[in-house]
Amino acid sequence: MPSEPQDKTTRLTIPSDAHQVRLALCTLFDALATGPLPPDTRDTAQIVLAEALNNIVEHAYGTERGEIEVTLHTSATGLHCQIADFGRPMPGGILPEGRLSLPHLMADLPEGGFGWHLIRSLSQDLRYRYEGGCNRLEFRIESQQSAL
Amino acid sequence: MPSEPQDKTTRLTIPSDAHQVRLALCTLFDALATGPLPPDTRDTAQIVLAEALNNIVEHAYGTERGEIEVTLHTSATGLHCQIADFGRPMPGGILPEGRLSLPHLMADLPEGGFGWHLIRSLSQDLRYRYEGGCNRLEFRIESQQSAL
Amino acid sequence: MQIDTTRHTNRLIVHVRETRIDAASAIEFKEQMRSITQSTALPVLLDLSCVTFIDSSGLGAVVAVRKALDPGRLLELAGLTPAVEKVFRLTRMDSVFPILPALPADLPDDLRDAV
Amino acid sequence: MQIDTTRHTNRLIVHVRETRIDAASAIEFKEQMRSITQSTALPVLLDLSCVTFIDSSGLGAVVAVRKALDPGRLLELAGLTPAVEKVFRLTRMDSVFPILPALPADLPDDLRDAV
Ligand SMILES: Nc1ncnc2c1ncn2[C@@H]1O[C@H](COP(=O)(O)OP(=O)(O)O)[C@@H](O)[C@H]1O
Ligand SMILES: Nc1ncnc2c1ncn2[C@@H]1O[C@H](COP(=O)(O)OP(=O)(O)O)[C@@H](O)[C@H]1O
Repeated sequence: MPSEPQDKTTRLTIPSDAHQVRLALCTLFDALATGPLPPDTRDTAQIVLAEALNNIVEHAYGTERGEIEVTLHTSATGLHCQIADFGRPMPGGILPEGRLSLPHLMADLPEGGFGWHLIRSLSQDLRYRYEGGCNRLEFRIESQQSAL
Repeated sequence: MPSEPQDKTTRLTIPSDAHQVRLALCTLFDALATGPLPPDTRDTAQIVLAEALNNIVEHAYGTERGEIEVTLHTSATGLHCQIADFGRPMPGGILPEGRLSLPHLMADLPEGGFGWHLIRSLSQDLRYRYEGGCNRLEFRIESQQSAL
Repeated sequence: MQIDTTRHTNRLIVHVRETRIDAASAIEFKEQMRSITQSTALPVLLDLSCVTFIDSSGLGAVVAVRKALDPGRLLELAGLTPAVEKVFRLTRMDSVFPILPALPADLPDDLRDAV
Repeated sequence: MQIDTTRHTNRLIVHVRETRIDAASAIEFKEQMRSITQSTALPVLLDLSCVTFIDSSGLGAVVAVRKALDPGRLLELAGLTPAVEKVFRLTRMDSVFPILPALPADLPDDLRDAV
Protein backbone atom coordinates (compact mmCIF):
# COMPACT_ATOMS: atom_id res chain seq x y z
CA MET A 1 0.00 0.00 0.00
CA PRO A 2 1.43 3.40 -0.82
CA SER A 3 1.89 5.72 2.14
CA GLU A 4 -0.77 8.28 2.97
CA PRO A 5 -0.26 11.64 1.29
CA GLN A 6 0.36 13.27 4.68
CA ASP A 7 3.17 10.84 5.57
CA LYS A 8 6.25 12.93 6.13
CA THR A 9 9.61 12.43 7.83
CA THR A 10 11.60 15.27 9.36
CA ARG A 11 15.16 14.93 10.70
CA LEU A 12 16.93 17.42 12.88
CA THR A 13 20.20 17.57 14.83
CA ILE A 14 20.17 19.81 17.88
CA PRO A 15 23.20 20.92 19.94
CA SER A 16 22.71 20.08 23.63
CA ASP A 17 21.58 23.50 24.87
CA ALA A 18 18.26 24.81 26.22
CA HIS A 19 18.16 27.70 23.74
CA GLN A 20 18.85 25.40 20.80
CA VAL A 21 16.08 23.07 21.98
CA ARG A 22 13.69 26.01 22.10
CA LEU A 23 14.70 27.10 18.60
CA ALA A 24 14.26 23.56 17.25
CA LEU A 25 10.81 23.18 18.85
CA CYS A 26 9.71 26.56 17.45
CA THR A 27 10.92 25.58 13.98
CA LEU A 28 9.33 22.13 14.12
CA PHE A 29 6.00 23.26 15.50
CA ASP A 30 5.72 26.29 13.26
CA ALA A 31 6.02 23.88 10.35
CA LEU A 32 3.62 21.39 11.96
CA ALA A 33 1.11 24.23 12.45
CA THR A 34 0.23 23.97 8.79
CA GLY A 35 0.42 20.18 8.80
CA PRO A 36 -2.18 17.48 9.35
CA LEU A 37 -2.10 17.37 13.18
CA PRO A 38 -5.02 18.87 15.13
CA PRO A 39 -4.02 21.67 17.59
CA ASP A 40 -4.47 19.49 20.66
CA THR A 41 -2.17 16.77 19.29
CA ARG A 42 0.39 19.41 18.35
CA ASP A 43 0.41 20.81 21.90
CA THR A 44 0.78 17.31 23.32
CA ALA A 45 3.63 16.52 20.95
CA GLN A 46 5.46 19.71 21.80
CA ILE A 47 5.16 19.08 25.54
CA VAL A 48 6.50 15.50 25.29
CA LEU A 49 9.33 16.43 22.91
CA ALA A 50 10.34 19.39 25.06
CA GLU A 51 10.52 17.21 28.19
CA ALA A 52 12.50 14.48 26.47
CA LEU A 53 14.95 16.94 24.89
CA ASN A 54 15.41 19.07 28.01
CA ASN A 55 16.11 15.96 30.08
CA ILE A 56 18.86 14.99 27.65
CA VAL A 57 20.38 18.49 27.85
CA GLU A 58 20.19 18.52 31.65
CA HIS A 59 20.85 14.93 32.66
CA ALA A 60 22.35 12.93 29.77
CA TYR A 61 24.84 15.57 28.61
CA GLY A 62 24.77 17.96 31.61
CA THR A 63 27.74 20.29 31.27
CA GLU A 64 29.20 18.25 28.37
CA ARG A 65 28.75 19.27 24.76
CA GLY A 66 26.80 16.92 22.55
CA GLU A 67 24.21 16.52 19.87
CA ILE A 68 20.67 15.20 19.86
CA GLU A 69 19.11 13.62 16.79
CA VAL A 70 15.37 13.87 16.36
CA THR A 71 13.36 12.02 13.73
CA LEU A 72 9.66 12.80 13.38
CA HIS A 73 7.29 10.91 11.17
CA THR A 74 3.68 11.96 10.73
CA SER A 75 1.20 9.27 9.78
CA ALA A 76 -2.49 8.59 10.13
CA THR A 77 -1.90 7.09 13.61
CA GLY A 78 -0.08 10.15 14.87
CA LEU A 79 3.38 11.54 15.26
CA HIS A 80 6.15 8.96 15.63
CA CYS A 81 9.21 10.35 17.43
CA GLN A 82 12.72 8.90 17.73
CA ILE A 83 15.34 10.68 19.78
CA ALA A 84 19.00 9.66 19.98
CA ASP A 85 21.84 11.03 22.12
CA PHE A 86 25.35 9.93 23.12
CA GLY A 87 25.23 11.14 26.71
CA ARG A 88 24.92 9.25 30.00
CA PRO A 89 22.42 6.37 30.06
CA MET A 90 19.30 6.48 32.22
CA PRO A 91 19.95 5.61 35.88
CA GLY A 92 19.62 1.81 36.14
CA GLY A 93 19.17 1.55 32.39
CA ILE A 94 15.43 2.11 32.62
CA LEU A 95 13.09 5.07 32.24
CA PRO A 96 12.21 7.01 35.40
CA GLU A 97 8.77 6.17 36.78
CA GLY A 98 7.59 9.74 36.79
CA ARG A 99 5.26 9.34 39.70
CA LEU A 100 3.63 12.52 40.87
CA SER A 101 3.53 13.26 44.59
CA LEU A 102 1.57 16.20 45.84
CA PRO A 103 2.48 17.26 49.38
CA HIS A 104 0.03 18.95 51.71
CA LEU A 105 2.20 21.94 52.45
CA MET A 106 2.88 24.58 49.81
CA ALA A 107 6.44 24.84 51.13
CA ASP A 108 7.02 21.17 50.24
CA LEU A 109 5.89 21.50 46.61
CA PRO A 110 8.51 20.12 44.22
CA GLU A 111 10.00 22.53 41.68
CA GLY A 112 11.02 19.71 39.36
CA GLY A 113 10.41 16.07 38.60
CA PHE A 114 7.32 16.69 36.47
CA GLY A 115 9.10 15.78 33.24
CA TRP A 116 8.72 12.02 33.07
CA HIS A 117 5.21 12.18 34.45
CA LEU A 118 4.24 14.40 31.50
CA ILE A 119 6.04 12.17 29.00
CA ARG A 120 4.35 9.03 30.34
CA SER A 121 0.91 10.66 30.56
CA LEU A 122 0.93 12.01 27.03
CA SER A 123 2.74 9.42 24.91
CA GLN A 124 2.03 5.92 23.57
CA ASP A 125 4.39 3.01 22.80
CA LEU A 126 7.19 4.52 24.89
CA ARG A 127 10.46 2.56 24.48
CA TYR A 128 14.02 3.14 25.62
CA ARG A 129 17.25 1.32 24.94
CA TYR A 130 20.95 2.03 25.43
CA GLU A 131 23.22 0.49 22.79
CA GLY A 132 26.75 1.25 21.67
CA GLY A 133 26.93 4.42 23.73
CA CYS A 134 23.66 5.71 22.31
CA ASN A 135 20.41 6.43 24.17
CA ARG A 136 17.40 5.76 21.96
CA LEU A 137 13.95 6.90 22.99
CA GLU A 138 10.87 6.23 20.90
CA PHE A 139 7.25 7.15 21.37
CA ARG A 140 4.10 8.01 19.50
CA ILE A 141 1.71 10.88 20.00
CA GLU A 142 -1.79 9.74 19.16
CA SER A 143 -3.52 11.85 16.60
CA GLN A 144 -6.97 12.45 17.97
CA GLN A 145 -8.92 15.06 19.80
CA SER A 146 -8.56 13.38 23.16
CA ALA A 147 -10.12 14.73 26.32
CA LEU A 148 -6.71 14.73 27.99
CA MET B 1 40.09 59.37 29.70
CA PRO B 2 39.21 55.74 30.24
CA SER B 3 35.92 54.64 28.74
CA GLU B 4 32.79 54.52 30.86
CA PRO B 5 32.21 51.21 32.60
CA GLN B 6 29.06 50.62 30.49
CA ASP B 7 30.92 51.13 27.17
CA LYS B 8 30.52 47.93 25.21
CA THR B 9 30.94 46.92 21.59
CA THR B 10 28.97 44.09 20.00
CA ARG B 11 29.63 42.73 16.49
CA LEU B 12 27.32 40.45 14.57
CA THR B 13 27.16 39.04 11.05
CA ILE B 14 23.67 38.28 9.78
CA PRO B 15 22.75 36.31 6.63
CA SER B 16 20.42 38.34 4.39
CA ASP B 17 17.10 36.77 5.41
CA ALA B 18 14.07 38.06 7.32
CA HIS B 19 14.12 35.16 9.81
CA GLN B 20 17.83 35.64 10.50
CA VAL B 21 17.23 39.36 11.06
CA ARG B 22 14.51 38.53 13.57
CA LEU B 23 16.78 36.08 15.36
CA ALA B 24 19.61 38.63 15.50
CA LEU B 25 17.31 41.35 16.86
CA CYS B 26 15.93 39.00 19.51
CA THR B 27 19.44 38.01 20.57
CA LEU B 28 20.71 41.60 20.61
CA PHE B 29 17.76 43.05 22.45
CA ASP B 30 17.48 40.23 24.95
CA ALA B 31 21.07 41.03 25.87
CA LEU B 32 20.42 44.77 25.86
CA ALA B 33 17.44 44.20 28.16
CA THR B 34 19.83 43.79 31.03
CA GLY B 35 22.10 46.59 29.82
CA PRO B 36 22.24 50.28 30.57
CA LEU B 37 19.62 51.49 28.04
CA PRO B 38 16.22 52.60 29.33
CA PRO B 39 13.23 50.63 27.86
CA ASP B 40 12.12 53.48 25.60
CA THR B 41 15.58 53.81 24.04
CA ARG B 42 15.74 50.06 23.55
CA ASP B 43 12.40 50.04 21.70
CA THR B 44 13.56 52.93 19.53
CA ALA B 45 16.83 51.19 18.75
CA GLN B 46 15.10 47.97 17.82
CA ILE B 47 12.68 49.73 15.48
CA VAL B 48 15.46 51.62 13.66
CA LEU B 49 17.74 48.58 13.40
CA ALA B 50 14.89 46.39 12.18
CA GLU B 51 13.99 48.87 9.43
CA ALA B 52 17.58 49.32 8.30
CA LEU B 53 18.24 45.56 8.26
CA ASN B 54 14.98 44.61 6.57
CA ASN B 55 15.59 47.21 3.85
CA ILE B 56 18.96 45.64 3.14
CA VAL B 57 17.40 42.16 2.94
CA GLU B 58 14.60 43.38 0.68
CA HIS B 59 16.22 46.04 -1.46
CA ALA B 60 20.02 45.85 -1.29
CA TYR B 61 20.31 42.05 -1.60
CA GLY B 62 16.77 41.18 -2.75
CA THR B 63 16.83 37.59 -3.99
CA GLU B 64 20.66 37.43 -3.79
CA ARG B 65 22.46 35.83 -0.88
CA GLY B 66 24.62 38.09 1.20
CA GLU B 67 25.74 39.07 4.65
CA ILE B 68 25.12 42.10 6.84
CA GLU B 69 27.60 43.27 9.43
CA VAL B 70 26.29 45.09 12.47
CA THR B 71 28.44 46.86 15.05
CA LEU B 72 26.78 48.29 18.14
CA HIS B 73 28.50 50.43 20.70
CA THR B 74 26.78 51.54 23.88
CA SER B 75 28.03 54.73 25.49
CA ALA B 76 26.72 57.47 27.71
CA THR B 77 25.34 59.32 24.66
CA GLY B 78 23.39 56.33 23.45
CA LEU B 79 23.66 53.41 21.10
CA HIS B 80 25.99 53.90 18.13
CA CYS B 81 25.12 51.64 15.19
CA GLN B 82 27.14 50.82 12.08
CA ILE B 83 25.69 48.57 9.40
CA ALA B 84 27.58 47.32 6.34
CA ASP B 85 26.38 45.29 3.36
CA PHE B 86 27.68 44.43 -0.10
CA GLY B 87 24.38 44.66 -1.96
CA ARG B 88 23.01 47.27 -4.37
CA PRO B 89 23.65 50.90 -3.44
CA MET B 90 20.81 53.26 -2.51
CA PRO B 91 18.95 54.63 -5.55
CA GLY B 92 20.80 57.82 -6.61
CA GLY B 93 23.47 57.13 -3.99
CA ILE B 94 21.51 58.91 -1.27
CA LEU B 95 19.15 57.89 1.52
CA PRO B 96 15.42 57.85 0.71
CA GLU B 97 13.55 60.88 2.04
CA GLY B 98 11.00 58.84 3.91
CA ARG B 99 8.24 61.39 3.63
CA LEU B 100 4.91 60.23 5.01
CA SER B 101 1.80 60.83 2.92
CA LEU B 102 -1.58 60.05 4.40
CA PRO B 103 -4.35 59.79 1.80
CA HIS B 104 -7.97 60.60 2.58
CA LEU B 105 -9.37 57.30 1.43
CA MET B 106 -8.74 54.11 3.37
CA ALA B 107 -8.41 52.27 0.06
CA ASP B 108 -5.43 54.46 -0.86
CA LEU B 109 -3.47 53.76 2.35
CA PRO B 110 0.06 52.61 1.55
CA GLU B 111 1.08 49.15 2.80
CA GLY B 112 4.78 50.03 2.73
CA GLY B 113 7.17 52.94 2.58
CA PHE B 114 7.12 53.59 6.34
CA GLY B 115 10.66 52.31 6.84
CA TRP B 116 12.80 55.35 6.12
CA HIS B 117 10.33 57.65 7.82
CA LEU B 118 10.77 55.63 11.03
CA ILE B 119 14.56 55.53 10.68
CA ARG B 120 14.75 59.31 10.13
CA SER B 121 12.30 60.09 12.92
CA LEU B 122 14.04 57.98 15.53
CA SER B 123 17.77 58.30 14.84
CA GLN B 124 20.47 60.96 15.17
CA ASP B 125 23.64 61.61 13.12
CA LEU B 126 22.38 59.48 10.22
CA ARG B 127 25.10 58.98 7.57
CA TYR B 128 25.35 56.84 4.48
CA ARG B 129 28.17 56.17 2.04
CA TYR B 130 28.88 53.67 -0.71
CA GLU B 131 32.55 52.75 -1.11
CA GLY B 132 34.30 49.81 -2.71
CA GLY B 133 31.06 47.89 -3.23
CA CYS B 134 30.04 48.37 0.39
CA ASN B 135 27.01 50.24 1.77
CA ARG B 136 27.79 51.81 5.12
CA LEU B 137 25.03 53.21 7.26
CA GLU B 138 25.69 54.86 10.61
CA PHE B 139 23.41 56.38 13.18
CA ARG B 140 22.99 56.95 16.87
CA ILE B 141 20.02 56.28 19.11
CA GLU B 142 19.89 58.92 21.81
CA SER B 143 19.80 57.53 25.30
CA GLN B 144 17.10 59.45 27.08
CA GLN B 145 13.51 59.09 28.07
CA SER B 146 12.23 61.22 25.21
CA ALA B 147 8.57 62.06 24.72
CA LEU B 148 8.69 60.58 21.21
CA MET C 1 1.89 31.96 14.12
CA GLN C 2 -0.69 31.48 16.84
CA ILE C 3 -3.86 33.51 16.49
CA ASP C 4 -7.17 32.63 18.12
CA THR C 5 -10.51 34.28 18.64
CA THR C 6 -13.14 34.88 21.29
CA ARG C 7 -16.46 36.73 21.10
CA HIS C 8 -17.58 39.53 23.31
CA THR C 9 -20.60 41.82 22.96
CA ASN C 10 -21.02 41.09 19.26
CA ARG C 11 -17.40 41.57 18.37
CA LEU C 12 -14.91 39.06 17.09
CA ILE C 13 -11.85 39.53 19.31
CA VAL C 14 -8.74 38.29 17.52
CA HIS C 15 -5.87 37.48 19.90
CA VAL C 16 -2.41 37.49 18.37
CA ARG C 17 -0.42 35.15 20.66
CA GLU C 18 2.93 36.19 19.24
CA THR C 19 5.44 38.73 20.48
CA ARG C 20 6.34 40.01 16.99
CA ILE C 21 4.61 41.01 13.77
CA ASP C 22 7.62 41.66 11.58
CA ALA C 23 9.11 41.10 8.13
CA ALA C 24 9.48 37.40 8.97
CA SER C 25 5.80 36.93 9.82
CA ALA C 26 3.87 39.68 7.98
CA ILE C 27 2.68 37.43 5.14
CA GLU C 28 1.52 34.67 7.47
CA PHE C 29 -0.25 37.26 9.63
CA LYS C 30 -2.13 38.61 6.60
CA GLU C 31 -3.12 35.12 5.46
CA GLN C 32 -4.37 33.99 8.85
CA MET C 33 -6.24 37.25 9.38
CA ARG C 34 -7.92 36.88 6.00
CA SER C 35 -9.25 33.44 6.76
CA ILE C 36 -10.31 34.45 10.28
CA THR C 37 -12.13 37.63 9.22
CA GLN C 38 -13.83 35.88 6.31
CA SER C 39 -15.41 33.35 8.67
CA THR C 40 -17.87 35.90 10.09
CA ALA C 41 -19.23 39.37 9.35
CA LEU C 42 -18.81 40.63 12.92
CA PRO C 43 -16.90 43.81 13.74
CA VAL C 44 -13.28 42.93 14.56
CA LEU C 45 -11.23 43.87 17.59
CA LEU C 46 -7.56 43.03 17.13
CA ASP C 47 -5.93 42.26 20.50
CA LEU C 48 -2.25 43.18 20.20
CA SER C 49 -1.43 42.90 23.90
CA CYS C 50 1.12 40.10 23.38
CA VAL C 51 2.87 41.93 20.55
CA THR C 52 5.90 43.74 21.98
CA PHE C 53 7.44 44.56 18.59
CA ILE C 54 6.10 45.55 15.17
CA ASP C 55 8.10 46.83 12.21
CA SER C 56 6.98 48.59 9.03
CA SER C 57 6.25 45.26 7.31
CA GLY C 58 4.02 44.30 10.22
CA LEU C 59 2.34 47.69 10.13
CA GLY C 60 1.84 47.27 6.38
CA ALA C 61 0.20 43.91 7.08
CA VAL C 62 -2.27 45.47 9.53
CA VAL C 63 -3.08 48.11 6.89
CA ALA C 64 -3.57 45.34 4.32
CA VAL C 65 -5.98 43.55 6.69
CA ARG C 66 -7.98 46.79 7.02
CA LYS C 67 -8.10 47.30 3.26
CA ALA C 68 -9.22 43.71 2.66
CA LEU C 69 -12.27 44.21 4.91
CA ASP C 70 -15.53 45.71 3.72
CA PRO C 71 -15.10 49.49 4.26
CA GLY C 72 -18.16 49.57 6.52
CA ARG C 73 -16.82 46.84 8.80
CA LEU C 74 -15.24 47.97 12.05
CA LEU C 75 -11.62 47.04 12.78
CA GLU C 76 -10.46 48.28 16.17
CA LEU C 77 -7.09 47.73 17.81
CA ALA C 78 -6.50 47.17 21.52
CA GLY C 79 -3.67 46.39 23.91
CA LEU C 80 -0.89 48.33 22.16
CA THR C 81 2.38 47.86 24.06
CA PRO C 82 4.82 50.83 24.10
CA ALA C 83 6.92 49.89 21.04
CA VAL C 84 3.82 49.14 18.97
CA GLU C 85 2.13 52.33 20.07
CA LYS C 86 5.25 54.27 19.05
CA VAL C 87 5.25 52.84 15.50
CA PHE C 88 1.54 53.60 15.05
CA ARG C 89 2.00 57.14 16.36
CA LEU C 90 5.08 58.01 14.29
CA THR C 91 3.43 56.80 11.08
CA ARG C 92 0.14 58.50 12.03
CA MET C 93 -1.66 55.18 11.77
CA ASP C 94 -3.07 55.97 15.20
CA SER C 95 -5.36 58.44 13.40
CA VAL C 96 -6.44 55.81 10.87
CA PHE C 97 -7.36 53.00 13.25
CA PRO C 98 -9.69 53.24 16.26
CA ILE C 99 -7.45 52.29 19.17
CA LEU C 100 -8.92 51.17 22.49
CA PRO C 101 -6.92 51.72 25.67
CA ALA C 102 -7.34 48.09 26.72
CA LEU C 103 -9.34 44.99 26.04
CA PRO C 104 -12.97 44.88 27.10
CA ALA C 105 -13.55 42.39 29.88
CA ASP C 106 -13.92 38.93 28.51
CA LEU C 107 -15.15 37.67 31.80
CA PRO C 108 -18.81 36.77 32.19
CA ASP C 109 -20.55 39.64 33.99
CA ASP C 110 -21.18 37.64 37.15
CA LEU C 111 -17.50 36.88 37.55
CA ARG C 112 -16.28 40.34 36.72
CA ASP C 113 -16.74 41.70 40.20
CA ALA C 114 -15.60 38.57 41.95
CA VAL C 115 -12.01 39.08 40.86
CA MET D 1 12.06 38.47 28.81
CA GLN D 2 9.37 41.11 28.77
CA ILE D 3 7.21 41.28 31.88
CA ASP D 4 5.23 44.33 32.95
CA THR D 5 2.60 45.14 35.49
CA THR D 6 -0.69 46.98 35.87
CA ARG D 7 -2.93 47.43 38.90
CA HIS D 8 -6.56 46.58 39.15
CA THR D 9 -8.80 46.48 42.22
CA ASN D 10 -5.90 46.20 44.65
CA ARG D 11 -4.13 43.49 42.75
CA LEU D 12 -0.78 43.58 41.04
CA ILE D 13 -1.42 42.11 37.59
CA VAL D 14 1.80 40.75 36.13
CA HIS D 15 1.69 40.40 32.32
CA VAL D 16 4.16 37.94 30.82
CA ARG D 17 4.64 39.25 27.26
CA GLU D 18 6.39 36.11 26.09
CA THR D 19 5.04 33.09 24.25
CA ARG D 20 7.15 30.58 26.20
CA ILE D 21 8.19 29.88 29.77
CA ASP D 22 10.59 27.01 29.21
CA ALA D 23 13.97 25.57 30.16
CA ALA D 24 15.64 28.43 28.27
CA SER D 25 13.85 31.16 30.22
CA ALA D 26 12.82 29.64 33.58
CA ILE D 27 15.68 31.21 35.55
CA GLU D 28 15.14 34.66 34.08
CA PHE D 29 11.40 34.34 34.75
CA LYS D 30 12.05 33.51 38.42
CA GLU D 31 14.48 36.40 38.81
CA GLN D 32 12.22 38.98 37.21
CA MET D 33 9.22 37.73 39.19
CA ARG D 34 11.17 37.99 42.41
CA SER D 35 12.10 41.62 41.86
CA ILE D 36 8.58 42.48 40.69
CA THR D 37 6.80 40.79 43.60
CA GLN D 38 9.21 42.26 46.13
CA SER D 39 8.34 45.79 45.02
CA THR D 40 4.87 45.68 46.63
CA ALA D 41 2.91 43.59 49.12
CA LEU D 42 -0.23 43.44 46.93
CA PRO D 43 -1.89 40.15 45.99
CA VAL D 44 -0.54 38.97 42.63
CA LEU D 45 -2.45 37.96 39.52
CA LEU D 46 -0.18 36.35 36.94
CA ASP D 47 -1.50 36.97 33.42
CA LEU D 48 -0.37 34.05 31.25
CA SER D 49 -2.53 34.87 28.23
CA CYS D 50 0.47 35.38 25.91
CA VAL D 51 2.14 32.16 27.00
CA THR D 52 1.28 29.44 24.47
CA PHE D 53 3.83 26.94 25.78
CA ILE D 54 5.17 25.97 29.18
CA ASP D 55 7.37 22.98 30.01
CA SER D 56 8.19 21.35 33.35
CA SER D 57 11.03 23.82 33.96
CA GLY D 58 8.62 26.71 33.41
CA LEU D 59 6.09 25.05 35.70
CA GLY D 60 8.81 24.57 38.32
CA ALA D 61 9.60 28.27 38.04
CA VAL D 62 5.96 29.20 38.72
CA VAL D 63 6.02 26.91 41.75
CA ALA D 64 9.26 28.56 42.91
CA VAL D 65 7.63 32.00 42.59
CA ARG D 66 4.74 30.77 44.75
CA LYS D 67 7.10 29.36 47.39
CA ALA D 68 9.13 32.57 47.50
CA LEU D 69 6.04 34.60 48.41
CA ASP D 70 4.74 34.99 51.91
CA PRO D 71 2.35 32.01 52.44
CA GLY D 72 -0.50 34.39 53.19
CA ARG D 73 -0.05 36.36 49.97
CA LEU D 74 -2.42 35.52 47.12
CA LEU D 75 -0.97 34.36 43.80
CA GLU D 76 -3.65 33.75 41.20
CA LEU D 77 -3.18 32.68 37.58
CA ALA D 78 -5.27 33.85 34.64
CA GLY D 79 -5.41 33.51 30.88
CA LEU D 80 -4.19 29.92 30.57
CA THR D 81 -3.99 28.93 26.90
CA PRO D 82 -4.77 25.28 26.01
CA ALA D 83 -1.20 23.89 26.17
CA VAL D 84 -0.51 25.66 29.48
CA GLU D 85 -3.79 24.51 30.94
CA LYS D 86 -2.93 20.95 29.95
CA VAL D 87 0.43 21.01 31.76
CA PHE D 88 -1.16 22.43 34.92
CA ARG D 89 -3.93 19.84 34.82
CA LEU D 90 -1.73 16.81 34.21
CA THR D 91 0.62 17.75 37.05
CA ARG D 92 -2.36 18.63 39.32
CA MET D 93 -0.96 22.11 39.79
CA ASP D 94 -4.44 23.34 38.83
CA SER D 95 -5.47 22.25 42.34
CA VAL D 96 -2.59 24.14 43.95
CA PHE D 97 -3.05 27.52 42.24
CA PRO D 98 -6.26 29.52 42.08
CA ILE D 99 -6.93 29.81 38.34
CA LEU D 100 -9.24 32.48 36.96
CA PRO D 101 -11.05 31.84 33.69
CA ALA D 102 -9.88 35.17 32.23
CA LEU D 103 -8.42 38.49 33.18
CA PRO D 104 -10.55 40.97 35.05
CA ALA D 105 -11.36 43.99 32.95
CA ASP D 106 -8.51 46.46 33.03
CA LEU D 107 -10.65 49.07 31.39
CA PRO D 108 -11.86 51.99 33.48
CA ASP D 109 -15.47 51.34 34.46
CA ASP D 110 -16.87 54.13 32.29
CA LEU D 111 -15.28 52.65 29.18
CA ARG D 112 -16.16 49.07 29.95
CA ASP D 113 -19.65 49.25 28.51
CA ALA D 114 -18.70 51.47 25.60
CA VAL D 115 -16.77 48.72 23.90
N1 LIG E 1 17.73 11.69 29.53
C1 LIG E 1 18.13 11.36 30.79
N2 LIG E 1 19.36 10.83 30.99
C2 LIG E 1 19.74 10.55 32.23
N3 LIG E 1 18.99 10.69 33.34
C3 LIG E 1 17.78 11.21 33.22
C4 LIG E 1 17.28 11.58 31.94
N4 LIG E 1 16.03 12.05 32.10
C5 LIG E 1 15.76 11.99 33.41
N5 LIG E 1 16.80 11.49 34.12
C6 LIG E 1 16.81 11.30 35.59
O1 LIG E 1 15.44 11.12 36.02
C7 LIG E 1 15.02 12.12 36.96
C8 LIG E 1 13.56 12.54 36.75
O2 LIG E 1 13.40 13.29 35.54
P1 LIG E 1 12.22 14.35 35.37
O3 LIG E 1 10.92 13.74 35.76
O4 LIG E 1 12.28 14.91 33.99
O5 LIG E 1 12.55 15.51 36.41
P2 LIG E 1 13.62 16.69 36.42
O6 LIG E 1 14.30 16.69 35.08
O7 LIG E 1 12.79 17.92 36.65
O8 LIG E 1 14.57 16.37 37.54
C9 LIG E 1 16.03 13.25 36.77
O9 LIG E 1 16.20 14.03 37.94
C10 LIG E 1 17.31 12.49 36.35
O10 LIG E 1 17.99 12.02 37.50
N1 LIG F 1 19.07 49.37 1.80
C1 LIG F 1 18.53 49.75 0.62
N2 LIG F 1 19.17 49.51 -0.52
C2 LIG F 1 18.62 49.90 -1.70
N3 LIG F 1 17.44 50.53 -1.79
C3 LIG F 1 16.75 50.81 -0.70
C4 LIG F 1 17.26 50.43 0.57
N4 LIG F 1 16.37 50.85 1.49
C5 LIG F 1 15.37 51.44 0.84
N5 LIG F 1 15.56 51.43 -0.49
C6 LIG F 1 14.63 52.02 -1.48
O1 LIG F 1 13.89 53.06 -0.82
C7 LIG F 1 12.47 52.80 -0.83
C8 LIG F 1 11.82 53.26 0.47
O2 LIG F 1 12.18 52.44 1.55
P1 LIG F 1 11.20 52.23 2.81
O3 LIG F 1 10.77 53.58 3.32
O4 LIG F 1 11.88 51.37 3.82
O5 LIG F 1 9.92 51.50 2.26
P2 LIG F 1 9.66 49.97 1.83
O6 LIG F 1 10.88 49.19 2.20
O7 LIG F 1 8.45 49.57 2.62
O8 LIG F 1 9.42 50.01 0.35
C9 LIG F 1 12.36 51.32 -1.11
O9 LIG F 1 11.15 50.97 -1.74
C10 LIG F 1 13.59 51.04 -1.98
O10 LIG F 1 13.32 51.33 -3.34
